[in-house]
Amino acid sequence: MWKWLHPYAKPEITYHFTGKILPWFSYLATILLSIGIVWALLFAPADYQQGDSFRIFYLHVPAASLSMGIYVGMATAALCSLVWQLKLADASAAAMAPVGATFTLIALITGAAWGKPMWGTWWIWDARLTSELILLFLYLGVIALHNAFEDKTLAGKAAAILTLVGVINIPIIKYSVEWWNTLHQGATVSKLGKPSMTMDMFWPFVFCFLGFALLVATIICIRFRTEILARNSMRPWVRELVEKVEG
Amino acid sequence: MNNNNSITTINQEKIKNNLSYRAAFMLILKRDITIAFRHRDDIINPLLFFVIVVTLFPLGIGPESSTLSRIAPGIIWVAALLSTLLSLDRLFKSDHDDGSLEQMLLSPHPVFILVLAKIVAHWLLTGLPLIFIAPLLAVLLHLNENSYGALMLTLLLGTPILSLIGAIGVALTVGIKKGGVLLSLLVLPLYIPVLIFATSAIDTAAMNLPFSGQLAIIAALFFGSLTLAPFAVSAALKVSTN
Amino acid sequence: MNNPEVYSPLPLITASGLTCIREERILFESLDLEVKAGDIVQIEGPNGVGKTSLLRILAGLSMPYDGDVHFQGTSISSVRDDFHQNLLYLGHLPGVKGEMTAQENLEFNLSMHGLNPEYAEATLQEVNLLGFEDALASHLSAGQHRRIALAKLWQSNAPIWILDEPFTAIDKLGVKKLEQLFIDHAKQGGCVILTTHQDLAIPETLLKKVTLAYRFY
Amino acid sequence: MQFDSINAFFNMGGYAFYVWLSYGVSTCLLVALFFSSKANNQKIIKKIAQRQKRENKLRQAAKLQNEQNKQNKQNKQNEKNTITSSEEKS
Repeated sequence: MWKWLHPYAKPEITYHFTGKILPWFSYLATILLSIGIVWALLFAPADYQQGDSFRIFYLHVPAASLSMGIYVGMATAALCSLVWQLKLADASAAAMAPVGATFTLIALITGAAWGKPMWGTWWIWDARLTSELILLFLYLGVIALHNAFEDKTLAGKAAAILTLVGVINIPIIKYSVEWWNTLHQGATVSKLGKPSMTMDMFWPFVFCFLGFALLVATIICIRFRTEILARNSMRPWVRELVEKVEG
Repeated sequence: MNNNNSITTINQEKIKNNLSYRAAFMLILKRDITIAFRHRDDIINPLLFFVIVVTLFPLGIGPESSTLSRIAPGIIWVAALLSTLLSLDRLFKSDHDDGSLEQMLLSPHPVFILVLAKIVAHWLLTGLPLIFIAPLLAVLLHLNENSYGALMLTLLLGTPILSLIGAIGVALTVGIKKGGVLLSLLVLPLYIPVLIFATSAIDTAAMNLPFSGQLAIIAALFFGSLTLAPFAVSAALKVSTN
Repeated sequence: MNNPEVYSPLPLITASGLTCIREERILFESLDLEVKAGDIVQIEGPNGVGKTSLLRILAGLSMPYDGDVHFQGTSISSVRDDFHQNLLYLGHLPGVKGEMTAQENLEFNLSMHGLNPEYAEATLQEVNLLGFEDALASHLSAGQHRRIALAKLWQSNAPIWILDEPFTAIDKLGVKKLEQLFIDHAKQGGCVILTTHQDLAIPETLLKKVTLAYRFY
Repeated sequence: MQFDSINAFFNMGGYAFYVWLSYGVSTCLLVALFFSSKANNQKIIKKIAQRQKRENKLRQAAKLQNEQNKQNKQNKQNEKNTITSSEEKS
């Protein structure tokens, strides 16, 4: 089982493999994103209730779901690193953390900007925005732990443990924030619900989502290759590579 | 005294360790408590911090008893959170500095039992005094009469969770020089569910409604972290003493 | 001295292909080591070359970059409790709590390893800490802290001893006594792995030397 | 095209500030993230190259060093045998 995956455990092969797929990711990302954004801004219909402020939806929802997705990706990398002692998994987790944090930040800012015209205040303690904020703290905790250790392998293992502890707590936090929100607020505040999606709203959303997903893949690839170099800087293959590049 | 007779002949049969898990647990617990009582300030400081933080709020927010009693549960619980965080550093720091943490990791007993003993010792020294002093502070904040029971119950079930989850954060940052600030960033987000359910339990108790639902959830969180946290802590300790 | 028991056939500790990397510098690479019952292994090398890291990897305290350590043929990660039952590790830090007296410290150490705490008093005399039994460890000197840690050697029945510079802050007489203890321990089927800068008065038959050297790249 | 004119597009049905704020901030954050990752990549490569140069220098110095003491071992050697040969002659 998984025999085909074994060669990729060696950092050198993974480094060159990611080098090959990186340009593909970046071209696809630019194409899909430009189509999606142009479609969302120019051609998608305005919402009958929220008017044109609805266009932030094409930014907010992909960012929010990607921030969740990246955390789950980081948790699987953490699991591989702790269970099978895969050093590359640590490198990938270290690569994903800042990207996830940036997308959580984007989700928060766009959420607040979208909420302002509807509820009149910038920050609203809506259940999803609050759990997004806590997710940002979890990300910052993982990044801070990665940078706190000098020895990279130690940093990887410690951050892997924290990510796993975090991923267990995310559903608990989401549930408790939902409970807390309904208890204190009551359901008076109209939820930031997804309005019924007509087809001509759905397609730009799909393009935007795929575009952002591929952009995430591109940036993670770049950071992943940097992490591989940083962690294997004493290996001969890295020395030749650097010699070739730097001369 | 020649030293040969005390060394039994060593050959390949392994000498079974006659110390049972319970004895090892009690051994570490007794040692930690005697050490803590040898220099008291480790116990007194977090308590004083708790009292001072709680007295700051009325000075900041104003003395009207109506507002105070409405926000009293939140203040007491946030202060309890912060004072546990303050006292968590003591859990592994001194052992890490004088080498007994290494000896503990190398002992024949499974590490999570020894770690559980240290966390229980920490809870007895910081969590329990917190519970005794909380009603006095509740009086300061004009807490509603019929929510004292809820306050005590939520603290009784909640403070062990704070010690257990905090121990994970402290085990991760014990190897780092300036780990204190990082500890709060790692651990506070994980405390949020306990805070939410505890304060909502006390609020519902104030309205004379049954708060057993929230209490059941806190108990579930407690038993969950009681079983899972020691494993995470022993894994984290193995990483930070690497 | 009773007749030497038949030594365990399997080597006590084998390390295969150990690589250790600290701050992006390779300390040692694919290092093999086999320690059988009755061996005393001295690990030599200038300081900062990775002697302590090697000892910590052998004791299972730290993970090597790759390669594995076996206790009697099986990897230590699978027989962790068994391995630690038969291991005594003494690092740079003595592991002595300042708030407890010398005797309490030793009693705690002995009972943690499943030994009888009553021996604590007698063993303290062995390391000439006579009269310091009930002195708080914080009032004792660093050398005395080391001797409290070393006292475990007299009581321990663990066959494998891994000692990191056991002779630091120990006077001439103490060194002689310890060397004799190592020889007796090796003769009875145990093994000692230690690092020290002094040359050991230990017969060549027992002693094995492993030297680690600086690597430039 | 949903908007009949360019400034209607910029006006975004009255929500111009919020829509352009969120799009602007998101693009800035993403661009910053992208280029900081790229810069990080270059920094690591430079650091490794620099460390390599230092190590080569170190190795050269070490080689030079033991050539020297091989040298002065030789000339001590031949000084000795010149002295011994001069004694035989005299």
